[in-house]
Amino acid sequence: MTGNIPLEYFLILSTIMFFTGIFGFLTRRNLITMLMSIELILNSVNINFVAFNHFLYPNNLQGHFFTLIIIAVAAAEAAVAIAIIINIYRNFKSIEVDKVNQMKY
Amino acid sequence: MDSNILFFLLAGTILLFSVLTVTTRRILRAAVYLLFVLVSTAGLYFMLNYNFLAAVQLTVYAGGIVVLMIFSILLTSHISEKAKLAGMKQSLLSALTVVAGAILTIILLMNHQFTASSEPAVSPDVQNIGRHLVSYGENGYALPFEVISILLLAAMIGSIIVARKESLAANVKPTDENPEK
Amino acid sequence: MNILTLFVLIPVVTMLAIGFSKSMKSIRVVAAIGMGIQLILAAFLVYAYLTERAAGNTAEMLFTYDALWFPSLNIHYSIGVDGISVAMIALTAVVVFAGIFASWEVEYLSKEFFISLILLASGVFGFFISIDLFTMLLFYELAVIPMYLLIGIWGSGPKEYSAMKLTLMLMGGSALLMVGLLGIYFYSAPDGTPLTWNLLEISKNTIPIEMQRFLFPFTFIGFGILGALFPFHTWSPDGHASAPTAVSMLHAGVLMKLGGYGAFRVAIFLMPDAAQEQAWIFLLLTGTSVVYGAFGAIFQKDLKYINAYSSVSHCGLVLFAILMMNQTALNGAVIQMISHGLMTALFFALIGMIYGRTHTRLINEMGGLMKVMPFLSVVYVIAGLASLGLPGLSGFVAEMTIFIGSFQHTDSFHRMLTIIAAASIVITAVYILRVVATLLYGPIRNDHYNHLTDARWFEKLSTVTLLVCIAAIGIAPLWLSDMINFSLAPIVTKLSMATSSFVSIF
Amino acid sequence: MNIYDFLIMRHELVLVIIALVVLIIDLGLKPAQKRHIIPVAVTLFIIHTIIGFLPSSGGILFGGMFHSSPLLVMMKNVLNIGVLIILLQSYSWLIKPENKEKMSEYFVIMFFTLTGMYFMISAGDFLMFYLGLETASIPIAALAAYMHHRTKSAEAGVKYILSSALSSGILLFGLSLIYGTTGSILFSDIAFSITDSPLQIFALIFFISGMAFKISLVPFQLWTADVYEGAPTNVTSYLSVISKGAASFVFMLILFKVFFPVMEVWRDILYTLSIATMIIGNLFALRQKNMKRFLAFSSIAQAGFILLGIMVGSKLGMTSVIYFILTYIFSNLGAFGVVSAIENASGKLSMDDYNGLYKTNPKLSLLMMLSVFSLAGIPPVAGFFGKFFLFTSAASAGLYWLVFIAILNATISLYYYLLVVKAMFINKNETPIPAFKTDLPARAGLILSALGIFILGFWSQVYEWINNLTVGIF
Amino acid sequence: MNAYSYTLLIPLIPLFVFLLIGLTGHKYKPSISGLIGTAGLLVVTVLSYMTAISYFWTDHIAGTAYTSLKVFEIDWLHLTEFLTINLGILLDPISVMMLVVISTVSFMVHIYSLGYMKGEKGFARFYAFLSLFSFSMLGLVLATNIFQMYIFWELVGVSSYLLIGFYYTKPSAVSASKKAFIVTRFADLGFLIGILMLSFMTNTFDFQTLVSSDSPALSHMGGATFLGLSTLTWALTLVFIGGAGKSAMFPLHIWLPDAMEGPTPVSALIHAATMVVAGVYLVARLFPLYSMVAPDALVIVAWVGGISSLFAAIIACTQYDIKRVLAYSTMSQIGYMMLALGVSGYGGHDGLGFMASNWHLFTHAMFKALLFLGAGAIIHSVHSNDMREMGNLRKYLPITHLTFLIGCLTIAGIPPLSGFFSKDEILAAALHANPALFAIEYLVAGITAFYMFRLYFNVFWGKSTHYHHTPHESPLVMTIPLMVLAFGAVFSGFLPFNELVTSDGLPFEAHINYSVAIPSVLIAAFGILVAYMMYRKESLVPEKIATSLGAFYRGAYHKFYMDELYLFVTHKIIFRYISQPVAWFDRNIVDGTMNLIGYSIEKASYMIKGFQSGRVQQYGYVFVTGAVALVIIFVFIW
Repeated sequence: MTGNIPLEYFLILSTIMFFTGIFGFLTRRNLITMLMSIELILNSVNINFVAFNHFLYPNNLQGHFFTLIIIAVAAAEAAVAIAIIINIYRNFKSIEVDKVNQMKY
Repeated sequence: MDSNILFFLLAGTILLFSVLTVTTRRILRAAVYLLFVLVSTAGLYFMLNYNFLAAVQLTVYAGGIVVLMIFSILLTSHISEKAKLAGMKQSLLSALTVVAGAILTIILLMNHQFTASSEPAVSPDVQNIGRHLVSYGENGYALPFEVISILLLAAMIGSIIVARKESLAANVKPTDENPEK
Repeated sequence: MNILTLFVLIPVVTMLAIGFSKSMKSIRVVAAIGMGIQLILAAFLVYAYLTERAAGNTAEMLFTYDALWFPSLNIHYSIGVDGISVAMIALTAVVVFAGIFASWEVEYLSKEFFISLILLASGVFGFFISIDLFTMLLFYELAVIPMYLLIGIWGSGPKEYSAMKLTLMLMGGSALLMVGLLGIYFYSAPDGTPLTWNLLEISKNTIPIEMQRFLFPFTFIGFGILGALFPFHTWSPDGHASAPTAVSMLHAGVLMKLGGYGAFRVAIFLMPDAAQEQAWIFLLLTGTSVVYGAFGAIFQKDLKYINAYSSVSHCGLVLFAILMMNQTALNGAVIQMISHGLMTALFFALIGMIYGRTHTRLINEMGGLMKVMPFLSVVYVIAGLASLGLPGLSGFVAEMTIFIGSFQHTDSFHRMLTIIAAASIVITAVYILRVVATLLYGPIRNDHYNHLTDARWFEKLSTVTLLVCIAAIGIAPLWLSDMINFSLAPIVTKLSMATSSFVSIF
Repeated sequence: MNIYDFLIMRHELVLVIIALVVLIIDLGLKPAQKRHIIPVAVTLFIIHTIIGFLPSSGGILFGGMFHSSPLLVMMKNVLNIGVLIILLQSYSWLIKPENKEKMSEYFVIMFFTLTGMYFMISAGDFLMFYLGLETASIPIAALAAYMHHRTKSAEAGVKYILSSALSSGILLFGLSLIYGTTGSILFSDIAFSITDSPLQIFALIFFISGMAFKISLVPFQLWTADVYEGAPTNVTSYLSVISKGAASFVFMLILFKVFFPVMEVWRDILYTLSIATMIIGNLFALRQKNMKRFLAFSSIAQAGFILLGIMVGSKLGMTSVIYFILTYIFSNLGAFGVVSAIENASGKLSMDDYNGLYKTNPKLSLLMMLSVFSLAGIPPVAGFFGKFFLFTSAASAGLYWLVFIAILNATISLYYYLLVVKAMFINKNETPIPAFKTDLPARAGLILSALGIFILGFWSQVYEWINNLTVGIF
Repeated sequence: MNAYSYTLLIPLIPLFVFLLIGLTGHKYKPSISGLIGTAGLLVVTVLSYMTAISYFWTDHIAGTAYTSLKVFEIDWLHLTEFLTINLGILLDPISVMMLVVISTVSFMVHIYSLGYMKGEKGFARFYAFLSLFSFSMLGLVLATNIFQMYIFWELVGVSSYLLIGFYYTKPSAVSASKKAFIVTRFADLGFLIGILMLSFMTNTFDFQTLVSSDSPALSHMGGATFLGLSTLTWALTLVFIGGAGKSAMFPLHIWLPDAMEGPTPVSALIHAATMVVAGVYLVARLFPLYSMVAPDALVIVAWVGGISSLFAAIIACTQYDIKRVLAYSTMSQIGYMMLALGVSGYGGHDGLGFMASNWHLFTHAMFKALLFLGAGAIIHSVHSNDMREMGNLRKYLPITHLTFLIGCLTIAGIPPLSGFFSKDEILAAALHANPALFAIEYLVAGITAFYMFRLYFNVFWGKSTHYHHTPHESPLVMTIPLMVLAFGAVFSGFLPFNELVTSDGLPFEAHINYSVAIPSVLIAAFGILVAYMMYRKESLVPEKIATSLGAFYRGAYHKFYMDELYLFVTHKIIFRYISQPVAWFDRNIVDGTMNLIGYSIEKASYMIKGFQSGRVQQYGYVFVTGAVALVIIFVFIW
C-alpha cells in the first residue's frame, strides 16, 4: 500500500515536524501550546519508529511497540503536565510561560 | 487512491498544520490544528498498514490528549484570547537553531545508507500484536506493558495530588515567598 | 602497636578527650597533657631511632608498619621514618606543645579551638610518618583544612579573606600535587608489575623521562605553594597576619615544612632526572624569593607581616637548598626547616603575646617594650638573632650548611645564586634589627604600656621550650646533622645517578 | 518463567507491592489517622532495603529486556539507602498540616519512581530504558509541584515537566535513529552493529543530551536550579541524589554496554561536557544565597566530576563512579537533611540566615560542615576518597589535564562550600536561628548520613566490594 | 690530655659566667654579678698569662721556631666529605699574644666597670654581656679553623651590638648598635663568601693546613681569573673585607664612631683594644697564605690601611666628642696595623711588617684602653662627652690626668714609651716596601700627635670651666686599671716581639731605624707643639684655622659625609627604591594577580547569570542549541 515512497521522505517529514515542534516549544508563550509542541515532537519520533520498522526492519515489531509505548507515555506526561499547568493557573492566574520565572539567576 | 498522492497529501497536511500549530495566535485553534496533525499521522500509520497503532493514535492522542488540552485551555483562557507572540529576537534565534538543526539532520539522514533487514517480515496485525503484548520471551512486550501501567498509575496519582483542591488547602494560608532578587 | 601509629592516635584520643571535657580548664589541661605525651613520645622516638642506627640498622626506613588498605588500588597504610622524618616529627611535637601553651588563654570556643589545632597537628604527624603517597596526600589535606576554621573563627583583622585565600591557594596547590601524585602512581612500576603508592618502591623504578618532565613541575609547585614558593607565596603574609597565635606558630613552624619535605621526598626523590633538568627554573624562583622576601620584610610595619615575609625568605632558602640536590645542601635544607620551624614559631608566639598586651601589631605604635616586658623582649631578641643566623643558634647551622653545600656546584650559575642567597643574611639583619630597635628599644611610646605585665608561666613555658631547642641545635648540631645525613645518603645516591642534563641547557 | 525469575526481579516486585500496600492502607485510614502511614511506609521500605541486600544471582528475563546482575543489584541497593534516608528526613515535613492529606501519595509516587529507576538500571533494551526513565521522571514533576499552593513549587513542577518532556523528545529522536540505523532496540544487538557513521554519532549525541538533562550537565542543566529551589526540600534531595545517581548509573551502563565501539567519540564529548559542567556549575554556585539553589549548582558541578570516571570506560572508572555516587549520596543527603531540618523548624533557607548557626545548633552545623567538606573532597571524610578515586581513574587513562582542571574546579567549589562553613561558624548574627530539636526519624536520617560520610572513606571494604562487581569495557 | 688542656677553660669560664649571670643575675644584688664576672675574668687572666709564659718561654726550646699547637679539637658539624667544622684551640704566637691582650684589657675593664657602671640599671646585664664578649673574643683568637673564627666573629659582632645598645632606651644608642651590626654584617658577607670560595678550592677550613707550606691553596694559583685577579686573590680579598668591616677600615668604618654610644668601658674593651683588631688578627692569621698565593690582596690591605689611617686622623682633628676623637684615632691606628701587614713579606726580616703590626696591636691595646678608660673617668666626673664643655680638669683629676697624658704621649710615639717602638717598626717596614704609604703614615704620625694633644689640652688645660658639680677623682676601682694600663703602655715597648711574634715563628734581628725614628719623633713633637699653641689656652686660633680651611674643614667635621652617603644608600636606595617597590610589587602584582583571579571568577559568575533567566523557553533554547552545537562539533568538525 505504501507504493514507492522512499523511507527518506518519511524521515524528512518527521525531521521537519520534530524541529517545528521544537520551534514551538521555544517560542510559544502559552504553557499549553508548549505542551502541544511536545506532542508534535513525540509524534515525529513515532513516525520515525514506524517508518523504520516498516521499511527496514519488518522482521519484528520493535518500532511499533516503541511507538505504542511512547503514545502511552505521552498521555501520562500530558496528564501530569496539564494538572501542573492548571495548578500554575491557580497560583499565577496566568499560564504565560514568561510569568513563571520567579526563580532565576 | 495512489498511495504516493495519499502520502504527499498526508505529509502536506501534517507539515502545514504542524507549522500552524506552533504559529497561530489562537490557542484553541492550535489545539485543533494539532488534532489535524495527529489524525493525519494516524493516516500515515494506516497507510503503512499499522492499523492498530493508528487506532491507538486516534483514541489516545486525538481522543484523549487533545481533548484534555482543550478542556484545560477552556479552563485557563478565554476563547477569544489571542496568545502573545514571542519576541523577535527569541523567534529569530530559535528559528536559526531549528533550521540549522533540521538541515543538519536531513543532510545526515540523506547521506546515511540504511540497510533493510532481509529476514521475513512479521505482520503487524492485531493477533500478532496481542501475542507479543502478553508474551514475555523473545519479542514479548509483557514487561513494558506492565510497567506502563505503573507509570500511568503514578501519573494519575501525581495529577490528582497536584490538581485537586484539598479541603485543607483553603485553611492554609498560601505562604508566598518573595521572588529572590 | 607501632610507635609511629601512636603519633596519629594520641592526637585523636586527645581530641576525643577534649570533646568530652566540660570546663575550659580541663580542656586545656587535657590538650597540654596529650601534646606533652606526644612530645615525650617524639623524644623517645629520636632516642629509639638513634639507638637503632647505632645498633647498625641500615634500613632506609625504621619502625615500618604496613597494612593493606585499598587492595585494588594497592593503597597501603604504610608508615616508617628515617632521620629526616624523625627530625620533622620532633619539630612538630615541640611546636605543637609550645602552641598549646601559647594559646592557653583562648576563651572563645576553646574546645573547638584545641580540637582543630590538634587535628591540624595530627595531619602533620601523619604526613611525616607516611611512606604511602596516598596517605601522605590525605594527611596533607587534613592538615590544611582546619586552618580555615582556625583563622576564620579565632583570627583577627580581615580574617575571613585571609582564611579563604590561604585555604584556596593551598588547595590549589594540592590540585597540582594530586595530578603529580597520580601521574607518579601510574608510572610507579615497570609494565606488568602492580602499581604502587609506596615511596620506596617507586624510587626503585625509573619513571620515564617524558613523564617526569610533565609531572615534576606539578609535584614540585604543588608542594612548593605550601613551602611559599615565589610567586605563590601570597597566602602566607595575609594568612599569618590574621591567624591566631598558635595557628601562626603551627602553620609557619610546621605546616610550611610539609611543602619542603614533600618537594624533597616526592618531587626530587622520585623524579631526579626531571629535577636535574628543571631545577634551574625553580632555583631562579627560590633564589628570588630568598632575597625578595627579605626585602619585602624591610618595608612592613606589622609584626606578623614582617615575620611572614621573613618566612617567605627562609622557606625560599629551604626549597633553594633542596634544588641544589647535593647532600650537604639537602642536609642544610632539612636543618633549615627545623630551625625555621622553631624560630618562626617562637616569633609568632611572641608576637601573639605582645599583641595580647598592646593590642597592636604595628611596630611604629610600640616601642621600649624591653622595659615593661623584659622576658618577652629578651626572648624576642634571641629569636631575632636566631633568625639572622647567629652562631650558637639554629639558624646559623642551617644557613651555613646550605651555603657550603650550594657552593659545591662548580658552575657559576649555582654559585652566583648561592652568593645572592647568602646576601639575604645581611638583609635579614636589617629588618630584624629594625624591628628589635623600634619595638623593644627606645623610649616607651605609649604611657599605657607602662602597666603591661611580663610573660606568665605558660607563656614562659611555651617560649622557653622553643628557645631551648633552638639553642640545642645551634650549639650541638652534630647529632641532628649526622642523623639527617645518614638518611640522605641513599637519596643522594639516587640523585647522582640521574642524568644531569643541566649543563646542556646552559 | 518461574519463581526464581521473580527473585531476580525482587527489587521491582517488592517495591511495587509496597507501593500498592501503602496505597491500599491509605484508603482505609481516616483523615486523622493518616499520619500512621508514615511509619508503615518507612518500615516497609526498610524491609525492602534489607531484602535488597540478600544475595542474588544475575539473570536475563523477558527476552533480554530485563537484566540483573550483582552489579545492578548493588546499584539499586545504593539507591535504596539514599531513599531510606530521604524518607526518614521527610518526616517532619510530611506531618505538617498542609501535607496531611497526601502523605501516602508522597510515598507511593516515590516508590513508583524508584521502581522506574530500577527498570531503567535493569533495562536490556531502549524501550525498557525509556519507560523506566519516564516512570522515574514524570511523577517526580508531580512531587515537585507537591506543595501546590506555593507558587515556587508549582513553578518547579512546570519547569521540570516541560524540560523533561523536551529532553525526552530529543532523546527519543536519537533513539529512533539508533533503531533506524542498527535495526534493534536491544542493547546487545546494537552493540554489534553500531559504527561511527555520522548519523549514529548524531543519534548518540541526542541520546547523550537527553541523559545529560537528567544528570544536569551543561548546557542541559538550566532547569536544575529552579526546580531544586522550588520543589519541596526532600523532593529536591531525591532529585539531586537518587534521580541523578540512577541516571548516572544508567548513562554509564549504556555507554559501556551499547556504545563502547564508539568510545573514542563519546569520550571526547564527555570531556567537553565535563569541563563545561564543572566550570559553569561552580561559577553559578559562587553567588547563591538560597541554600537549595546553592546545593543545586554544587550538584551540577559534582555531575561534572562523575563524567571523569565514566569517560574512562574501564573497570576502575566504573568502580570509582559508583563509589563516588555512594559518597555523594551521603554527603548531599547530609547537607539536604540539615537544610530540610532547618527549613522545617524555622522556614529559613537563605545562607545569611545560617549565620551564627553553630552557636545555637552545633550538631547540625557540624554535620553540615562535614557534608560540605565531603562534597568538596576534603579528607578524612568520604568525599575525599570518592573524588580521589575518580581522579585516579581519569588519570589512569592519561587525562592529566582534565584531572587538573577538575581539581582546580574542586578548589573553586571549596570556596563556596567554605562560605557555608563561614556563615555557620564565623559570621556573627544578632538573631540566629534558635536552637531546636529535630525529631527522631530526621535525626536517624542525619545520623545515617553522618555515619556514611565518616565510615565510607576509611572502610575500604566498601570500595573493594564495589570493585568486585564492576566491569569495564575492556 | 696535653699540657695545654687547661686553655679550654679560658673561653669556657666567661661562657659559664655569662650563662650564670644571664639566667640568674636578676635574682641577687647587681654588685654580686659584677664580682662574679670580675672573678671569672681574673681566672681567665691568670690562665692566659700561664699559657703565655709556658708557650713563649718555659715550654719553648730556644732557637727553634714557635710552632702552632692544636691543643683541643672536636667535630662540630660535618658538611661535606672533606669539610668539617671543628671547634678547638690553636695556640701559636699571635693567638697567645691575643690571649694576653684580651684577658688583660678585659680584666681591667671588668674592674673599672665596677665603679663606672655602679648604680646603672642593668648592671648585671652589662657584666653578662661583657662575659659573652670575652668568651666570643677568646674563642675567636683561639680558633683552629677559619669557620670557627667566623662563628666567633659573628658572636663578637653580636656582643658588640648588645653592648653598644646597652642604653636601649636611648634612640641614638639603639641606632648606633643597629648600624654597627649591619655594617659589619655586610662585611661579614664578604668574609663568608671568601670562606666559601676558599674552602671549596682547598677543601679545608683548617688554619694549619691552609697556611702550611704545602697548602692546598697553592694548587689553585694558576686558576681562573676574574677581572684580572685570580680566584684565590678574590677569595682572600673577600675575607679581608670581613676583617675590614670588623676593624672599621675605610669605607666600612662608619659604625665605629657611632659605637661610642655604648658605655665607655665597652668602647675601651671592644672598640679600641680587642674586637676592632680582629680584622688585623684575621689577616695576620692567614698571613702566610696571603703572602704565598695572593700578594695582590696584600696590596689592597696596605692601601686600605693607609687610606683609613689618614682619613680617620683628619677627621679626628675636627671632632669635639672626646670618645669620637678616640674612635677615629683607633681607626687610624688600626690602619697602621693593616698597612704594616700589607707591606710585610714573609719570613725573617722581611716579616718585619707582620711583627710590627702585632706589636702595634699589643701596645695599642694598652694605650688605647688606657685612653678610653681615662676618657670614661673624665666623662664620669663631668657628665659630658663634649670637650668644649671641659677644661682645666688636671686639678680635679690628678691620676686620670697623669695616666691620660701617658696615653697621649704613647700614641704620639714619643720614646721610650711603647707606641714609639711599634710605630717605628711599622714606618720602617712601610718605607722599605712602599714609600708612598710611608709618606702618608709619616704625615699621620704628626696628625695623631696633634689631635691627641688637642684633646689633652682642651680637657685638662684650656679654659677654666664652671661645672655644676665639682668634678672629682674617680674611685680606686677605676683608677687602678688606669694605672695598670699606663704601666703596660709605658713598658710594653720593651717586649722582645721580634723574637716572639714573627711571621715564620723564628726570631729575627730588629733594631731601631734611626733614619725613620728621629723624623717621626720630630713630627710628633711638632704636632704636640701645634696643639700646645692652639689649645693650651683658650684662643681663637683654632677657629680661624678652621675658617681658612673652609670646605675641607667642614668636610672633615662632617666626617666627609660618609654617614650621609650611607643614609642615602640605606634609606633612599634600599628602603625606598628596593624594599618599598618590592613590597608594593608583592601586594599589588603578585597578590593582586591572585585577587584578580578570584575577582574574575566572581565577575564571570555575574556575567553568565543571565543564562539562568528563569524562563523555561530559554532553557529549552540553550538545550537545543547545545545539542545542535555538539552535533556540529562532533559530527561535522571532528
